[in-house]
Amino acid sequence: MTDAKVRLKPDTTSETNTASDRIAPSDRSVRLQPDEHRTRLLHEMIRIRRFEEKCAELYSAGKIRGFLHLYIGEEAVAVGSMQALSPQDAIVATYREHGHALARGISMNALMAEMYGKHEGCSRGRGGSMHVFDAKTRFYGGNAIVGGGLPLAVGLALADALQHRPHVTACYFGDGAVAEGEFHESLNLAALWKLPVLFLCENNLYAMGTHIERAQSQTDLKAKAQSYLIAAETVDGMDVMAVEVATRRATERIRRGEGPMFIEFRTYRFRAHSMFDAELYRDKSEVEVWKARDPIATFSATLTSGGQASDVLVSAIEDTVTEEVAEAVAFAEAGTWEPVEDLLHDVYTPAREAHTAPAVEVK
Amino acid sequence: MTDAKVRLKPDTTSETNTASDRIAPSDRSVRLQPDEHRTRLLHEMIRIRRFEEKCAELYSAGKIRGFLHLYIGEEAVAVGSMQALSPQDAIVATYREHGHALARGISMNALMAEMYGKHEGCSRGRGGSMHVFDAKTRFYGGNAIVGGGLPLAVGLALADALQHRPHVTACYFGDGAVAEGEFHESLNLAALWKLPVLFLCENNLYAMGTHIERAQSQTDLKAKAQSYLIAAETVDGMDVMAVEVATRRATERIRRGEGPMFIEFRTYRFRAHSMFDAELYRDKSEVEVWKARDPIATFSATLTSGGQASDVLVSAIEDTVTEEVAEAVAFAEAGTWEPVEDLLHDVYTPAREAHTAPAVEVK
Amino acid sequence: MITTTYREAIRAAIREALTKDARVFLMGEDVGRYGGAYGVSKGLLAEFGPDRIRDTPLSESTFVGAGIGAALGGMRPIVEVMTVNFSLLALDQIVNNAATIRHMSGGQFSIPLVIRMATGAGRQLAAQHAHSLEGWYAHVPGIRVVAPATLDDARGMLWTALEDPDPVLIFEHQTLYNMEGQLANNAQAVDLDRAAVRRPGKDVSLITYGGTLGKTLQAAETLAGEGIDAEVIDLRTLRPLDMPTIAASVKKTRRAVIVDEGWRSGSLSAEISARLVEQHFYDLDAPIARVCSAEVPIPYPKHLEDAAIPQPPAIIAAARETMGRRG
Amino acid sequence: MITTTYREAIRAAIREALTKDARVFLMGEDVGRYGGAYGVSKGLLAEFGPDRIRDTPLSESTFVGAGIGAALGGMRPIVEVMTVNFSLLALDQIVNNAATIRHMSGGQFSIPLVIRMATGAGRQLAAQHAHSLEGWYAHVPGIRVVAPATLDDARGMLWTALEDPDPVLIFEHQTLYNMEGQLANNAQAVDLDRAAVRRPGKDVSLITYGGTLGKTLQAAETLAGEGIDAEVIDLRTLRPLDMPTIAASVKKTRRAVIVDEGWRSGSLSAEISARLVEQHFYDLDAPIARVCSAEVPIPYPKHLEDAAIPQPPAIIAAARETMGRRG
Ligand SMILES: Cc1ncc(C[n+]2csc(CCOP(=O)(O)OP(=O)(O)O)c2C)c(N)n1
Ligand SMILES: Cc1ncc(C[n+]2csc(CCOP(=O)(O)OP(=O)(O)O)c2C)c(N)n1
Ligand SMILES: [Mg+2]
Ligand SMILES: [Mg+2]
Repeated sequence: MTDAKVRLKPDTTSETNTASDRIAPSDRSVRLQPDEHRTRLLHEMIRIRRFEEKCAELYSAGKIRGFLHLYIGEEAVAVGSMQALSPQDAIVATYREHGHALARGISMNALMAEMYGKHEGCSRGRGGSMHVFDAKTRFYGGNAIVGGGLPLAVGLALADALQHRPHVTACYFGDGAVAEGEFHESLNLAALWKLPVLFLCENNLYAMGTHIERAQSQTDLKAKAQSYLIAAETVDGMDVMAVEVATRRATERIRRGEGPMFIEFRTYRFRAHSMFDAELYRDKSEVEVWKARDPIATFSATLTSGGQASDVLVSAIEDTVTEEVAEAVAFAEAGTWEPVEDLLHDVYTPAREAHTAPAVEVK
Repeated sequence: MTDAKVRLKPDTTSETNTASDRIAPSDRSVRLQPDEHRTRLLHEMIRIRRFEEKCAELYSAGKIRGFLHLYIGEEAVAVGSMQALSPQDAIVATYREHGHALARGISMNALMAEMYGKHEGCSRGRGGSMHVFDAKTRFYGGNAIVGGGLPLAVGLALADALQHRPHVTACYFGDGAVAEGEFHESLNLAALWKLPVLFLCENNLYAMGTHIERAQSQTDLKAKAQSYLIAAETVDGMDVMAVEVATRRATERIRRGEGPMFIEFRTYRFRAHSMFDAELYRDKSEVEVWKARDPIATFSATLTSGGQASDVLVSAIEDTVTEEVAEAVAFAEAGTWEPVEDLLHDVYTPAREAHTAPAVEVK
Repeated sequence: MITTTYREAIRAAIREALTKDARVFLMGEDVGRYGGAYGVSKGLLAEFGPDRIRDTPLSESTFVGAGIGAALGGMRPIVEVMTVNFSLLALDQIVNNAATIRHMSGGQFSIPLVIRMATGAGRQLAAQHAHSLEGWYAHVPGIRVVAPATLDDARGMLWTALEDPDPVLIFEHQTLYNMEGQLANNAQAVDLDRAAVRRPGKDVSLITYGGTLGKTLQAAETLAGEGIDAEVIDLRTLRPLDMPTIAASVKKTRRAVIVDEGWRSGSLSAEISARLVEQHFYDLDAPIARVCSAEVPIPYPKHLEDAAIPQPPAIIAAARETMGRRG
Repeated sequence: MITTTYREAIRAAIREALTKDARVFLMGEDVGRYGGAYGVSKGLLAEFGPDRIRDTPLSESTFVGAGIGAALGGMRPIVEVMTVNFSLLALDQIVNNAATIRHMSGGQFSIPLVIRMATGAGRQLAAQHAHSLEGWYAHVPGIRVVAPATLDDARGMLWTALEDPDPVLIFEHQTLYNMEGQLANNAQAVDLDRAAVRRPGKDVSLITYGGTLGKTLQAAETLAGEGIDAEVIDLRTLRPLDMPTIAASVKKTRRAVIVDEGWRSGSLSAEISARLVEQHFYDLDAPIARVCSAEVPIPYPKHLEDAAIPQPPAIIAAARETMGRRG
């Protein structure tokens, strides 16, 4: 990577994920320009981190409202796993989806405008932080109902399967969602019908203030997936390369037609659940222990100490990102409010498909 | 058993289940008057069988209406398992609950009157076949929503636990219910809170017309329970003694405070799912194979060949049951229709508890 | 013309849709091997195979949600939920996803999903199988709700629903499946937008839909014998309501009785009444009357079930009272 | 008198109930360590311990169903569902079990269960967190539905609800938790049966509840400045509706505006309108008006959210129109 100003986003136009700036899908290790790839991973994580730090600021300033759930600390999961997905794959995420949106290639401008509720936002401002959608990148939300995305993912995969498309649907959800009935129903259905769903559980140990020990009788979540005969793995979610490698292995397996797969990423959120959370339920010391494993700091240290990146490069990335975030804020600020007269837009689809009356005999 | 006319029902008044006509709970094998106990099991199964055969007839005659789900073929499960439950234990069943109701000690008269919808029925006629309730025996339904009883069972067990009562809540449900989200949520909660719930899965291989192979990715249902760290066992549901022994073991374990337990009974329904079912989904031959394992015929044969019962005794039981069923029909026929003016009864409870206005300071 | 049943008419509509559009598939509990809880899909598995006639496990929330996902992914799913009672398990998916995704995504995604379910009482199925909750669904923006009450609508609404880019819920009253009648050989898709005048009349408008249309027509005949000429409106579409057709009738008759099998309080009948008062207060010569279900979970015994739901005598009495006549 | 908030008033009510009755416990997501999504139960875990302040896993259907079971087993559970939106996941338990078991059992079992949930818009939480579905619940026989709109009711309704042998749903509007005001030191349990006249007036009845009471009172003040003396009724109980209080007001004013944050079609406002027409048609001098939410999932941006839900100007305009005046 020579020009840190190049924005490294997933290629959303290429047919497969073998574009030169990505790892060949058949290779578990980094083959093509490994340094560049690793630097890209770092860059992507930093983009998310700085974007969200800005969002927290903007929230305090009253520019962003509603609920805001930061992903800070968990960036390696979205960034690493997205590397293994092709542009044709489908994504289903949660209300904590800024990282996924950015890593998937939704522009920071459109995302920031959405945070503001501006018409230029990726969901035209209607959704806000919890409801990021993007048709171009097959990003099907953003879902503020815990567990609510899992059935959608099963259905998206079913649609791909029925249409003989070799795509994977990646479904992100938290450890909290595992307790919901829809988790059970969705894993069973995906396994029963051998659908190409990749279940990606972001186990950050807490559902709001509830530690997994107080929510699950069995805290080894992969054991749950296995009870549906779904292949499952637990991966260090603070290690972006480990995340990428595991996800790549999983998508390959799924593309071979071996049915769904489940990965539990062990991760941690450094910030409060949302901006309203006083964090009464955990010790600061616990947070500090995890912060020592900050996916950005550790990966950056690995790269610099291993010589794959220099401090200069890292600070160039930071500069690029600072600029990108500033641009996104400017874009959002300059954005427009949808006219109130349009309030009833987008409840129904304006035009129905051409209606061709059938003339088939009743048997 | 010398007088076949003695109705052998669970003793609903004794404090524990050590009444002389029951097996001591601490004993896995039959100790007290084993022949009498075994004959009682046979008697109970025959009562259920003949009661339901009569119901089928009455359905055709238009005396019983709505949905009617027969338990024929599965009698060993209800009869065997009920032996291990004390009168203070709670029962939650499904719409296929005539067997459980009779084995639990709800009088055949009251049950038959309920089938008719007569005011003398155990649910005063309001519920019908699918909604058998009985406060005296802690029989909490009868639930026509598949899976709908599981959360209730968890709550009943919670109430017992909070009140330091040593009771077990026995929750019966089918293999089909295992696919519902509530199964997952309820097993998790019971396990997490170590509640005294005995999950009794009646795996008769079908949910309506859907074979378990087409409903579950993992058809070994005990593996599912184990994924919540719930102790689980699979038992031959066509063998009444095996059912009793396993259930007794489970209730003892639960009473020791070791949390919930799960038993899968492998059984089969000989009849259609309901009276509307054309049974397009299974071969007659499959049914015949299972009929060869008829729990009544096989147990009766064991008893007679083993000398614990004679053909004379068996036919005495049949006579008693014939009489009991006839009496129940007569009782139901003689029953009354609740006046139409009472239509709105039992929607709300007439009197509220005495209202004592509190005078506590707001802090 | 052919003689057929409501059940067969729906089956013919499903078969036609499967034949005409490769994106269409049917999914639900026991729609395949069993042939459908109400026998609607009997034979379709053999004809179309298990990819297109999909038996699901008992998991309403997920197979309805999967229908939403499949619609997002380019398919045209028909999801059958056995009865509206069980659909409560899937309500989160219907209300929080199907009805909102178009909006939350700023119009990027539509959900061309059809959900069919049985509704209503009349078969002594008691309090967990007999309710009429279609009025609830009609409260929710983002979905369309229809109720075929005739063979033509049973035959014709499905295709139009499948052409709709947004979720359409079709409510089939349990007691109608065996209804027999005549249908044109070339019966076609029908609109989903308009209420229908099933019996013209000039004295009072009887407004109903679904399972109570037959009873209302029966009541109208009796009323005719008494010199009261009732107009019977079949709503057909519960959301959106076709107010112009309803209003035209009421402007003519100046009297309205709404017949609705939902529990009276908060039923769809209330909405119709409220709208008529808002928009046509000065056209009304008498209070609007409603004949609805009693406020009780449906009881099992026939005499109590009958008493709990709308019946012709109550409709007749309400119409008479609206005309200023006492029974 | 003390100065307190709606949130604290509810907390005080819960604390009192836990203190007075050993059978009472609180259960729900994050009611313990977190202190409640809206901070209502902060401190209670430390005070009462984990047996009585029970954090549940995310599994709405089961912990609500477990509340029903625990009530059957002799306890007096208070179940908190974070918001009405999530309660859709538990709707089967509420409608098919809580509301029907008494009936299906022929009166053998009652379910003395209290379910509390937050409802309503106003905090820019968008389409999956901002709906007002209490009107839906008010449709269901077998349950009682109440909505505290004042500190007194926040403080006093819970105990009365716990004394009720049947399930009571308490809806707390999201925007009220921070509402500050005065409460008597010895604030007591209050009835759950009667609507309250919050502002007497003679020209028009403004009928509302919950989160829109404040806006309606505001509108009434503005109207007073224009010489329109509005009476403001706070329903308090949504099921059963206290028709005598409503009717007495409307008989006096002969005009009614109903303000309801539910989506207009099929909202509770429709039921009130329909009943007034059925019973008081000849007492009305003008069409009944309704001010409700627009038929759109609640959008995120403030200006659109504001436009989607009832606001004082719309209430004022409706009242004026009812009085025959144009704005
Ligand atoms: C069905 C439902 N119940 C409750 C909530 C409130 N809620 C929002 S996020 C959350 C915690 C979810 O935890 P987890 O799945 O672990 O995801 P995380 O927030 O940790 O990423 C809760 C309880 C909700 N949005 N939806
Ligand atoms: C939630 C729900 N979905 C569907 C039904 C319709 N239904 C009634 S029984 C049944 C099959 C249940 O099978 P299983 O749990 O195995 O019990 P079995 O009938 O075999 O005893 C179905 C699908 C229902 N009653 N409730
Ligand atoms: Mg989490
Ligand atoms: Mg079964």
